[in-house]
Amino acid sequence: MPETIIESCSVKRLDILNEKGEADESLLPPLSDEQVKRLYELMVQARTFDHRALNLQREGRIGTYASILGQEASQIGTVFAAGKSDWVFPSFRENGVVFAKGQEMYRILLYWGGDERGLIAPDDAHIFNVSIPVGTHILHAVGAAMAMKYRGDNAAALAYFGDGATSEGDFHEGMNFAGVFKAPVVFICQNNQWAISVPREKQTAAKTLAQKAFAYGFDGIQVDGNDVFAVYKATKEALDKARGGGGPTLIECDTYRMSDHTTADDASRYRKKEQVEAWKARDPILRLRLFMEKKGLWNQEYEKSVQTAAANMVDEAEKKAEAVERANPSDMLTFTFKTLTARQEKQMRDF
Amino acid sequence: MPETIIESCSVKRLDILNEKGEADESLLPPLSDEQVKRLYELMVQARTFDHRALNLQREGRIGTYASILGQEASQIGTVFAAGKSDWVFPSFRENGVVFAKGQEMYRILLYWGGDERGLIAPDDAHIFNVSIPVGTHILHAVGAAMAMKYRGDNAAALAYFGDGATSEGDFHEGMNFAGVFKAPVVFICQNNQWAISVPREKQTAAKTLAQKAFAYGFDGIQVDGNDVFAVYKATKEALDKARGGGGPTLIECDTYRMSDHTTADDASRYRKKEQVEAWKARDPILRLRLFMEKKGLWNQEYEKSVQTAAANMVDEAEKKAEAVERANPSDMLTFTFKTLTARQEKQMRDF
Amino acid sequence: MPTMNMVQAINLALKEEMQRDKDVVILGEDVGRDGGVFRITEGLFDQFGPERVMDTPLAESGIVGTAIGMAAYGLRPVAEVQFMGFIYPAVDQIFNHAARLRSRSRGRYSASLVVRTPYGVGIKSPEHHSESSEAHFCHMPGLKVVVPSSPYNAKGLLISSIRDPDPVLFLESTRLYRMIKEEVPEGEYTVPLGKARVVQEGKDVTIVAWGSMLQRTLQAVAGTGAEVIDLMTLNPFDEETVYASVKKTGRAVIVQEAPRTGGFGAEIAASIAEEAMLYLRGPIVRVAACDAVLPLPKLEDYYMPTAARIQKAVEEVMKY
Amino acid sequence: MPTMNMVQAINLALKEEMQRDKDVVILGEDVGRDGGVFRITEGLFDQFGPERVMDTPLAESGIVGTAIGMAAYGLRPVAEVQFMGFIYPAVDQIFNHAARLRSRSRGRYSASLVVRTPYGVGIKSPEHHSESSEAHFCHMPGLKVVVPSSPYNAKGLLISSIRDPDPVLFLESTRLYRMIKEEVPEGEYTVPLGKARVVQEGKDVTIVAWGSMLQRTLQAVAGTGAEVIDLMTLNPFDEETVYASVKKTGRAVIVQEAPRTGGFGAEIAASIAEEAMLYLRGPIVRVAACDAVLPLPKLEDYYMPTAARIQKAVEEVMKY
Ligand SMILES: Cc1ncc(C[n+]2csc(CCOP(=O)(O)OP(=O)(O)O)c2C)c(N)n1
Ligand SMILES: Cc1ncc(C[n+]2csc(CCOP(=O)(O)OP(=O)(O)O)c2C)c(N)n1
Ligand SMILES: [Mg+2]
Ligand SMILES: [Mg+2]
Repeated sequence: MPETIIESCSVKRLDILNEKGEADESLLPPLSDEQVKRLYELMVQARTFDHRALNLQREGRIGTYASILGQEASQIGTVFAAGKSDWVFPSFRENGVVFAKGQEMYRILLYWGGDERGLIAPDDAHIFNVSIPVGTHILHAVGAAMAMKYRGDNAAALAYFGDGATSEGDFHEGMNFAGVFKAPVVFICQNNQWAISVPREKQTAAKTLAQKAFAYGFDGIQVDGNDVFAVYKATKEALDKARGGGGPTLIECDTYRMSDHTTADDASRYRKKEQVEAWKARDPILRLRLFMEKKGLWNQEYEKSVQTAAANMVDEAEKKAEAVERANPSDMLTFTFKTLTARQEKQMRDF
Repeated sequence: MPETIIESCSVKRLDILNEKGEADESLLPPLSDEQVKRLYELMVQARTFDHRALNLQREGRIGTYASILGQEASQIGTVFAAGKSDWVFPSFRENGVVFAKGQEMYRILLYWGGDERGLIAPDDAHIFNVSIPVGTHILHAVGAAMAMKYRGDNAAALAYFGDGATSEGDFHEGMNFAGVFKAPVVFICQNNQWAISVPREKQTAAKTLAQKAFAYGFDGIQVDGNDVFAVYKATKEALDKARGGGGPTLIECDTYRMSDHTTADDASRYRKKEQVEAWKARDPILRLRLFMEKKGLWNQEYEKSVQTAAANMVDEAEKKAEAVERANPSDMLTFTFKTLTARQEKQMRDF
Repeated sequence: MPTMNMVQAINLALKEEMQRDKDVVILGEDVGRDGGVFRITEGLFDQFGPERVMDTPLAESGIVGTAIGMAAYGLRPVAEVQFMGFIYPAVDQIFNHAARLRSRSRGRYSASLVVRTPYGVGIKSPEHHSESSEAHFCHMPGLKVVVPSSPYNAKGLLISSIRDPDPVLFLESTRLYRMIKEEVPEGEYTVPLGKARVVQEGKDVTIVAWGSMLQRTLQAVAGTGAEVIDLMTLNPFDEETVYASVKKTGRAVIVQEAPRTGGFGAEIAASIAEEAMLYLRGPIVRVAACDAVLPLPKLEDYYMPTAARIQKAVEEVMKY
Repeated sequence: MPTMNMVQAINLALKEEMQRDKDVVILGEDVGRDGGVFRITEGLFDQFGPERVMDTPLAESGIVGTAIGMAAYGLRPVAEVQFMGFIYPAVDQIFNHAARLRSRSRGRYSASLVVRTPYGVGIKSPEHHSESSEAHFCHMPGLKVVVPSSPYNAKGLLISSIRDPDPVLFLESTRLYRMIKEEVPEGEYTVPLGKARVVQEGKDVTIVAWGSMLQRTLQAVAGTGAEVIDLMTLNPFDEETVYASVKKTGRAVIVQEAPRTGGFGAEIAASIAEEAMLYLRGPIVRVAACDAVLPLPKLEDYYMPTAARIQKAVEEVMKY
């Protein structure tokens, strides 16, 4: 009985659209021109929002903010593949995801402005609270997916997190529960190469994050996270598989955090300009534009209209957010329990 | 740019000694006859101790006890490969491991009898406290290994845990730290197929536990956990690699818990006799005996001498344990901090 | 009316709530075929199947974290943590998420779930199997903490907890599991959360206790003029009942199983010292475990409050 | 003597201890090249290298758990948890292992390590970045809890904590980090653990505070007859100093940043009500945050105790 091989796995990577805007037609997902345009417009809107939020923070009109610059394809491509009944479980950096899933933009600004009302999502949008404690919400996504399965709903959960989150115990426990209960959940790991100042290679000795799925008995795949077609295709297939009872999938979106970690961070302390420059060339919006231009779906005035529409949308959101009257201090007591305790009623008088 | 394979892994299994006592000579580790006998004697002593402890519990002379019956090869084979300077980090089921590493047997009885003094290990034995919270001590082993590396000591740490422990967040965080810091640690997972009433296949959807190492960028291997030669060989190689700066290894010992989970458990509620019977045939001690018989290392009177020696050893331990005078109640205060707090001094008067 | 012990009463509450409401599901380690290490979920796996009585992998944060997701989706999960000494890995999910979900989303979501766990010294179990850590959880707004002291209130309180719109930590004393039998009605009844009960009336001294310490207190002061209050819910606790009694007796003793410093008894004492001070004749005395790491079984009897120490405390306050 | 803020003082303490003792190592998230999100470890990575200033993966239980292993092996790790709101995943390692290691092994092993973490409201940071959860950790025998209130005692207390043979949780108020500058000696000095200091002498009322609340208290009662005590160490706290003052003033107010119910102020009040009751003229009043989930920045000023509420509490006790 010599040494025998009893199990093996291989990790796939999917690339469809390159930096020059050239696509591998054989892999291109079946998207109508309208859908492609919609993807482009959502990505532009997400970036426009992000840019504005950074300015508002500088002006002191909102608090610390986490930019999504460079991750638009990973965020919009994944959520675009989701159906209405699917749920998203965002981390703090999913501004593009929650907006594309139906969260009102002004509420996203409210949240970063330090107001809980920014987390109130529309009833039918199926957006869970943003989670700040890294990795913890992965378990909520898995639990919700288990509930979907229990109820026989035709829905799946998308859990969003970063490369750093894969080091947390909750990532492990969530992935393992998902595998054991074959929960309809898709794990979207936006590997933006950094966890604040810690580079991807110091986060784990594994060559890829996708391969971590093998430890839980289901598939993991790495996609070019700046390639919206690859991101969309992988997510669509994973969601269909999940809803069909095929269990979970881990998707590693290979992307890059172009900004500082948050407005409270200074990335120049720990990473080289060269690296950032190199990734500029891989911009997710630029390459989609080049692709659309080739297909005759993009021209200057289309660009102008898209930019103006996005700017107006963000203007609206900003106005609406600033128009919201200050919250009542007593709200913090009112919403702690369903009903106030005797002690809390006394404390109400302090306001 | 079609789909590409960017990483792959395969999981090896090592079998050397089969149930008939036949060994694959090409894989047999270089052990002297004396060493083979020593392995056998240690396994018999471990089983004799285990048997006695179960009786003492039945007679109410010690508390709840966790039996190692069936896991003797996994416990003795691994620790036999360890050097004096190597540290072991045991879970609650490592009675064989800690005894073979140098813990006085009577202390093991003291511990199960509910006396902290049972955890005092000899200075040079390098045995860490038994850990009851499942999986938590994996991190201590990794931290100690990081310290060994920092100090440049020629030593490694062995972390012992079960199949169930692989589901805990601390297992994940420990494995990941070990990979990132290339810590000199060997992870010994005794997969005894059960975590109390939860069977291995419900613990994780992964086909093997060994493959989980791939998620952390280092090697995992499965060995026949009832084959003391395979267990020893894999551990020896992993320890040499660790001390040589090669980083961690995960070893899955494929074995079986022949007894109830503990004396507080009734396994007949959740598992079939047939399964237990099937594993009886794979007994780790029996097959080593058959091997030794073929080699002329075993005969009836040798067996008798080994059994008597083991019985005497356990008699001694039992006498010594029962002779230990009752601990002073104030010990619980004395050892909480290095020095008593003012409040604790007051509380001393309550005794 | 059938008489039963606390194990049977809790099992009955779970069974009846699961029959009543398909959204009630159970998850935890060994809660399925094995029926739980204390047999609390005995028979439920066979009756309701693996979809509603889920044996989970060995991961406490995973158990509570997935339960939060289930609750957010609309289920009413009852999660079991096998022993309170193993609840710590789930503290992050309980504190940072379960307790905050409603507030963070301004009512949009809530985590109406129950986390059940056996607690306390007294069955000579191994290390980490005897904790009484209730105080940690009473300092987390948004989380309710319930501790039954008898089979009857255990059933009624658990039903209330399962139906409560907010997360509830439900603590079950292992010492009480099989100690007391009493009449427990079949079928639905509830014992309200947030209300204490006066178990023994008296004029001399108010003794506040909960869970495992109630029985011990009753043994210690049976037939005396002590008034004994069983809090039952620790957070929010029934201030009115406590203050009313202290104002009547002018003396207060608090009995807790946990180590003295920072235990929940401190909150009761501090509240009395703030709200009923002018009625007090003398010191408020706490009877508690000593400030030591919880010992292994050989010393555990010296660790926790005894009837003698409760009596001593009463004598002390009666001096005033 | 150089004047510095708390960030500089803590950084200096770390640097000097690392120079003194090769066994002192630092680990945590972003403590290396980045120097920590508050720059506490600035410059240490360059001076001592990656072997002694370790950027870890993003895992709090991993950080504290490996630190325990290092300590057991003989090192003196100083672990950083980036914010107190993220310490909960490490609670199991702190409670079940760090605090118990000495007792479980009857002195054979011990976990002499420091867990540093920034705490408290006041820098308008996002959710989970403003907790003040000290009370949980003061109810764990075997663990010491230290909270400096100024640069000078921050340095002296941290040096004592690093050299202490037992595990220490070291809490740093983010509001204080850059608020106060004072003279801090270069070189070695220690401030003993377990000792409080009387910051303002007075005869009228004893006010007990710690960490971030000390400054606020001093502002509130400057120039009055209030005696202000800075606990500095919460567990074990300096009972003698507190009781002596209360016996002198006959009145007590406790100020804590955390929510009222179950906070550490309850332990102080309960201890006074037990040990100094007969000297009290009236109620012991606690000034604390309300029993609400910690709000986002827009409401945080309404949440925590204000100077006005501290003054109101003093007026109240002065009625007696
Ligand atoms: C449990 C926990 N620990 C620490 C932090 C502080 N923190 C916020 S974001 C972050 C890095 C996250 O990195 P990653 O998961 O890659 O997500 P990214 O920020 O890159 O999107 C850290 C350490 C936190 N929010 N939660
Ligand atoms: C954190 C934690 N949760 C639960 C328990 C209760 N418990 C003790 S042993 C055990 C099963 C362990 O299974 P495994 O890891 O396979 O080890 P084995 O008992 O089979 O040796 C459980 C759930 C515990 N000790 N620690
Ligand atoms: Mg990242
Ligand atoms: Mg097992």
